[in-house]
Amino acid sequence: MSKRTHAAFVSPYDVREALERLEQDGFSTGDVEIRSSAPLDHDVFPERHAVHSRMPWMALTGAALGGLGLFSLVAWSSSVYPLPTGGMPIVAIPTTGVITFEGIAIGAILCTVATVLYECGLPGLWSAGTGPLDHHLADDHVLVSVTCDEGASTEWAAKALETARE
Amino acid sequence: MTRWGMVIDTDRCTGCAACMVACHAENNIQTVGEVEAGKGRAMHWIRIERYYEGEFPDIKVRFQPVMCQQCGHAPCEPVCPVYATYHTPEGLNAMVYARCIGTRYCANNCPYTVRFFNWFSPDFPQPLERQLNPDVSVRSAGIMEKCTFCVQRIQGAQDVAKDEDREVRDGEIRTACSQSCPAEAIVFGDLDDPESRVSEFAEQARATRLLEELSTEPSVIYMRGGR
Amino acid sequence: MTVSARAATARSHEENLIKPLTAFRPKLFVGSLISGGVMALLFYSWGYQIFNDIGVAGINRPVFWGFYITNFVFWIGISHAGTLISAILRVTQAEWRRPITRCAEAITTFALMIGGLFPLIHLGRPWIFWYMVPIPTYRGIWPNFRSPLMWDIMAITTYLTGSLLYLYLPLIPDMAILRDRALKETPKTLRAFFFRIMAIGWRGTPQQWHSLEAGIKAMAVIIIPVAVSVHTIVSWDFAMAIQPMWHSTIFGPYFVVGAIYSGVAVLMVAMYLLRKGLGIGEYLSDKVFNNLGLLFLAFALLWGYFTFAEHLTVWYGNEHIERLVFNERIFGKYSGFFWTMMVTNVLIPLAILPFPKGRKPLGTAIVGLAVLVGMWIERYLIVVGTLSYTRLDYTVGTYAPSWTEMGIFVGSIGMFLFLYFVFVQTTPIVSIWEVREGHHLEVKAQRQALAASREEP
Amino acid sequence: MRRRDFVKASALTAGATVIEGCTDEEHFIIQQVRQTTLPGETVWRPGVCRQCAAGCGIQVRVVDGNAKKIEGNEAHPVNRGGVCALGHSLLQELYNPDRVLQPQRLAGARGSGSFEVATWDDAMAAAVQAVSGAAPDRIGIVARDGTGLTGALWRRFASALAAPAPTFLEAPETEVERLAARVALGTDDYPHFDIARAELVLSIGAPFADRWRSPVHYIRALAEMRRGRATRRGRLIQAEARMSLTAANADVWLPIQPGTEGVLARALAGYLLESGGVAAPARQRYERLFPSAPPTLAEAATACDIREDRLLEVAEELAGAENALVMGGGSAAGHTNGLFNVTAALGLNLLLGNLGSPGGVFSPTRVDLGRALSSTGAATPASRLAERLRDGAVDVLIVADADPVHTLPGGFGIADAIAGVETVIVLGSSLDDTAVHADLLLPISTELERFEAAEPGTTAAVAALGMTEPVIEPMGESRHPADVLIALASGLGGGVAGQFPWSDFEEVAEASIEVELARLPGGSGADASDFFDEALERGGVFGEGDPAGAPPGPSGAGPQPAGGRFEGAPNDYPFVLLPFESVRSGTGRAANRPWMQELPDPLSTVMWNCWVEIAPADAEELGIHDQDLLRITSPQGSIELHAVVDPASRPGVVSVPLGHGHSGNGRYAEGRGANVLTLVGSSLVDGTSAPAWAATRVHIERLGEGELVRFGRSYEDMGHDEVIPVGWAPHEPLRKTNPEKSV
Repeated sequence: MSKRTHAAFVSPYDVREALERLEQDGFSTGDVEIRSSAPLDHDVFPERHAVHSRMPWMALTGAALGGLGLFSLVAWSSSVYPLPTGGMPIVAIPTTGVITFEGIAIGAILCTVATVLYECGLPGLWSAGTGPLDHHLADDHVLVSVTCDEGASTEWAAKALETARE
Repeated sequence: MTRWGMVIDTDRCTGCAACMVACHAENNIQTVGEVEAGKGRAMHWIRIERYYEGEFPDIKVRFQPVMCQQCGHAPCEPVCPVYATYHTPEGLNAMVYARCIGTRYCANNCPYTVRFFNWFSPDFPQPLERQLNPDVSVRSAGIMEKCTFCVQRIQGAQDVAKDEDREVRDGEIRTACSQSCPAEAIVFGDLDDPESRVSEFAEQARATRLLEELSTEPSVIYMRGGR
Repeated sequence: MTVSARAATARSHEENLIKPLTAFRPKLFVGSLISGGVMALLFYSWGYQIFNDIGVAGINRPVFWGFYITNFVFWIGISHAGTLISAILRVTQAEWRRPITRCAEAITTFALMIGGLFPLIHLGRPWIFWYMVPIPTYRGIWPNFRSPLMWDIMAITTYLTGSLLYLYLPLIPDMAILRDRALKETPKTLRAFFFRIMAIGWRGTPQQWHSLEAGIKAMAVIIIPVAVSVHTIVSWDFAMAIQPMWHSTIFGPYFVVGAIYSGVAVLMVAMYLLRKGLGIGEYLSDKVFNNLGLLFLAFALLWGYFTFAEHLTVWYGNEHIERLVFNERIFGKYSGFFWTMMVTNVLIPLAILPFPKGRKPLGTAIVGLAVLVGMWIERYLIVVGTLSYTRLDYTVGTYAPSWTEMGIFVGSIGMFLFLYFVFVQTTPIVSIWEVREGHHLEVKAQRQALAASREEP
Repeated sequence: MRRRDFVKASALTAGATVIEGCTDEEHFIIQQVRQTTLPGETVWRPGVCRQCAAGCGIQVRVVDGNAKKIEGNEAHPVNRGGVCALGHSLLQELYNPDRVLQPQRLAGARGSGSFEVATWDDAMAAAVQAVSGAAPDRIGIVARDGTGLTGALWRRFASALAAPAPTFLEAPETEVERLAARVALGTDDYPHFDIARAELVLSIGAPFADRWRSPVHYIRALAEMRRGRATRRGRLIQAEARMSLTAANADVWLPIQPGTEGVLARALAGYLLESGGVAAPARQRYERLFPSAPPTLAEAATACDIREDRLLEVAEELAGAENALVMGGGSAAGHTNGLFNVTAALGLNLLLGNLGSPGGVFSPTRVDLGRALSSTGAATPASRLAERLRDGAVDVLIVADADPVHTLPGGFGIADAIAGVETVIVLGSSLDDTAVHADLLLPISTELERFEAAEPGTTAAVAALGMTEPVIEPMGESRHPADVLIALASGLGGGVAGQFPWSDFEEVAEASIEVELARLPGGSGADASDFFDEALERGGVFGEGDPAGAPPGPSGAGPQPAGGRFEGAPNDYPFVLLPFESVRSGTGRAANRPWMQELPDPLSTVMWNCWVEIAPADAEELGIHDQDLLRITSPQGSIELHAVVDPASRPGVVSVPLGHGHSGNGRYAEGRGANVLTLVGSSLVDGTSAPAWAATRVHIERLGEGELVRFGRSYEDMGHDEVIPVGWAPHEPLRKTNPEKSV
């Protein structure tokens, strides 16, 4: 059974102080969750809070898959029921090219979105909106919640956040 | 290999329009009535184009029957998204009514303007429908149609030939227009058969084709007039 | 001005923004009712056409395409307003984009929905439109991918999917904001539920922000070529046909430019109305109008150039049938349309946009309207003007739209307005978080400046 | 069962059918149509087309007892496998939705067009009563044409009744052309012109590629003349005021002043005589025909309003040609001086010395099967009948398969006069302009549903007699007009019935053939009944080989040279009116057939309507634009029509197609356009009893804008770029650029 302590900050710079104090008090980044209603400038945080994304690579993969998929669909479907028109080849590369391009695009788009959702752990419909201070998010505050062990250093955490608050 | 073709001698054609009615009778083409015809929706798979040349009194009139040219490289074919029109091995520019969804793109892309669209379903008041040709389907609204070189006659003749275990003879197949033409200005046959009448005509100096510059490779050959 | 004070004003602005979503706005309600009624006209007319056959439209032989295709191109063109513009601005990281991206992207999505409707409306047998969809069926026959119409389907599907997602991704955090508010103020309401669903559990952790922004960037990069391809392909519907003044290599870029041109036009009008109607002038500031006005001007010039190039080549080439269409367009039957178009698309913009005074909301909105009219005429000229004349001079065509076609056209406008009204009442028309981000960046800049000045002595 | 057996069988029932009524009707008919087909199987049955006087031989495709398609009978010397537009549309007369299929008795006022259905018995009884009740000399009979058996039967009927001879509604110019041929060439009918083998054909007024006389026959001949021989291409010169379809196909067109055709012909004769290429006997024959000195080309040029050099060219070509021939007729025969015009035209052949030589003129080959039935070739001219009607000298009028109200000039006043007739009995298949005035309307079958034995109205190279059994079962209760006549006669009883011993028309035909067997091609020494059956298999009896028999030459002096007179003073009525037969409307018979209504006229491309062709110059002067609504007024009356500005129209001449403006006649025909004949007066061609239908002047005023349904471009549309189709000028389009439209 663990407890959570929440604090809402107006300015990201106060958040930074708080985080530093928490660190000094030996809280690991895993115990601390930062939430904001607008992207925070990353130099606000110490190194260990830095994040990363696989985005461009996923997009490229999607593009490759989509393009290949549509090309093979066109090539296959025209040859299983070959009907000559206007003296063109059954699988006409120029026309197939157009379709393939759209395949690349749609592949990339879908894969990008999928990646975003995956990396953000969305959709998580019922996990959200539980914190008592959530509405502060709407007011452009930054929320910091700390998870700490049974009984133990709650007040430490609280103090750390308090001190940062002034 | 056969490649069906047609020769039209513009010097024989007098513009009597018998072919137009023959075509209506053979192919169950609907008549649309005055109002629709006024909107430019009259259907004549074959038409007699009339051109004036010069000024009175030295004015000359030219007649030119025009139907689907059954192009070798038909512009109408590739633009159809559903293969409703495509090229048969015998060189016909086939129109598959059942597939047509009515985008009308083919008609737009036909430089000869020989494609006709069923804007409404046809009406054959009793007992006119007793005349309808059982070998040809009646087209409903939303379907594109055009000259088929009387494909039902071609197939009929081929069946007969098959039963008698022989090739189709030259001149055995006659399209409705060519059969009724009083002037015998229209000849139908196999352009790939060097012996056929159409091939003979095609080699003459008078032979020419419509809008050759578009390189649509029409299968209809016109014999230039001498007037 | 202190940080907190600035924050306070920002809050109050945001309140304006959120009001239409929380409070009942009679104006908007009536607006949606009326536009909804007009939209009904579209579906009535379409139904009428389906039951009485395509012949109730005015199209004929040889003018096989008319109003429907004109409107198709027109709406697809408009759809190039948002996504493309916002994408370009995002990629170039233009700061002033923040307030306009969303209302622009909304235009794209709705225009695209409507535009995509018209090819179906124009079919002779719409009930079997699925013959064009590449799915395995009992028919065993697949669509003909050589046909530009198939390219259309592919491109429009891609673009619509892309635009929808591209509109939604940046919407998630805002929905989260609204959710958090709603859960405090009015929990257990439909609105709260709606926001909750729309926010799909967004928390706003740094990781989420990072992925989201990366995703938006990637989408922006992908969507630009897609948008270009869409209108290029629409132009190819014409350019692939060997018809006079269609069969032109310039058509791709020409149409893309025209599309963006008409897109910006709609954006201008829409922004003007939003600013007036919602009183959010602090977001859609004169600066924004001014910048967009410059973009608008650029496209006016581009379009004029393309139009000239197109017609010059035709006139110079002097090929018989092309000249026939050309003459009819410029001196003959269609000259009225043509010259109106030149006035609305070149004269009026060049008379207003070059001057800073002209690039105020009203001025740009007026130009926007004019250009809309002009661009519609352009498409009409291209479709009908060409089809009226045939290579074998014997056949000649005329075209007059029927009431069905008129009804469907008007109805489509109603549909667009309706969708937009609904959108304004369900989502913040300006992206809240992006604006906030903007503020943060400003604050940061200030602090750095401050720090620098401290070190001075 | 074989034909012969059932003729006996039907002989028993046939009389009964009339007297006892329709009980045996189906039985009777089923026996007439031979049962051959499997379901869905196609059978080709020979037939005869009676849509016009030409009488082409046809083959009819029958599937499941329905006629599907008409093709030409290649064995028939007239059309050799060709069919014209009108012939094809016969199917839509057969299956016309507005066709009358039961006997109708008038219910309500005369001309109100309201009828009630009657049984054949009652109808025939009424007819018999009416005819027997009337004084013989107060009976009028109108039938379609005098040639062939049916005509002969009507003659026989009239003489048996001691009534005035029947009136036959043949094309008005036919009589003039017949007389002219008699005078100029000594033939008893219009001769056979061997166009196919000629090298130059000069046609003075004869529109032989239009609907004139025997269109299919002549079109085929024209094509053969042009391209039938490897050696050289024949040429056609057309001298005619209107750009007819024939003129449109001519190598040279002389748009001469209407009414001056004779002058042209005489002047050409003068040139030939002077050129010295004419043999003495030919010269003598010609001078017997025309003793007076011919006019010079210069005089002709002024009279005809043609440049003299063009006349000279024609004259030289005529003199130089290997074997040339000259035809005359059509509008040339429609003027008051028509007889002179055509005689002068045909006379030229004497100087060309082509009588009986290949590519020349041959005497007609007429079988005249009906001569045994009625010795007298007597007939009452339409003009005379009109007089009698106007004088109220007719109590009972019998109209068989004809529409006098529509097809006779308005000047004859039939429409009004017919109201004064006590009883009008119409044998017809539609409620046409005459039938609406009927007291009794008896439905008759089309040529596809009845036994036919028809001679071509214009003789081909060899003798021909088209014969056919019913191709399909008659629709409804329609009957063979001749059968109705026979029934009527036997109903009258007494001497009349005695004159008509046959049960039905087939028997008449068989009997006549047995009589004339020896004179029929391949008939001599043949067994009559086998001959009969074979003929039916073949679709008739046809002669073979090349034409033979030279016309004897002029019997005496021809008519005095005269100019054409026109009704109406030139000041009040500035335009000469030329009615003509368009391939799409003919004389109005096809008006209720959608195929024909939607068929564009080859020249004006008009569909579904009537029009007036006017020269651009005249149109400009009157401020008329294409499609405008005009009122055309003649001394006789006035009609309203839409303008077709026609670049090929001769200024001062306007042309209007015949066959429009039906008061009734069905859904497709009703109220379309106007009947041009209402403008034509009562004047006759001098020396004949034929109406001068091309001798009217009209006045034109513009009523306002209008709309005309066209398939192709109008002349005014062609303002900018006119391209001569590739078929004619491969890559060199002819440009008609008008300045303000070029950049």
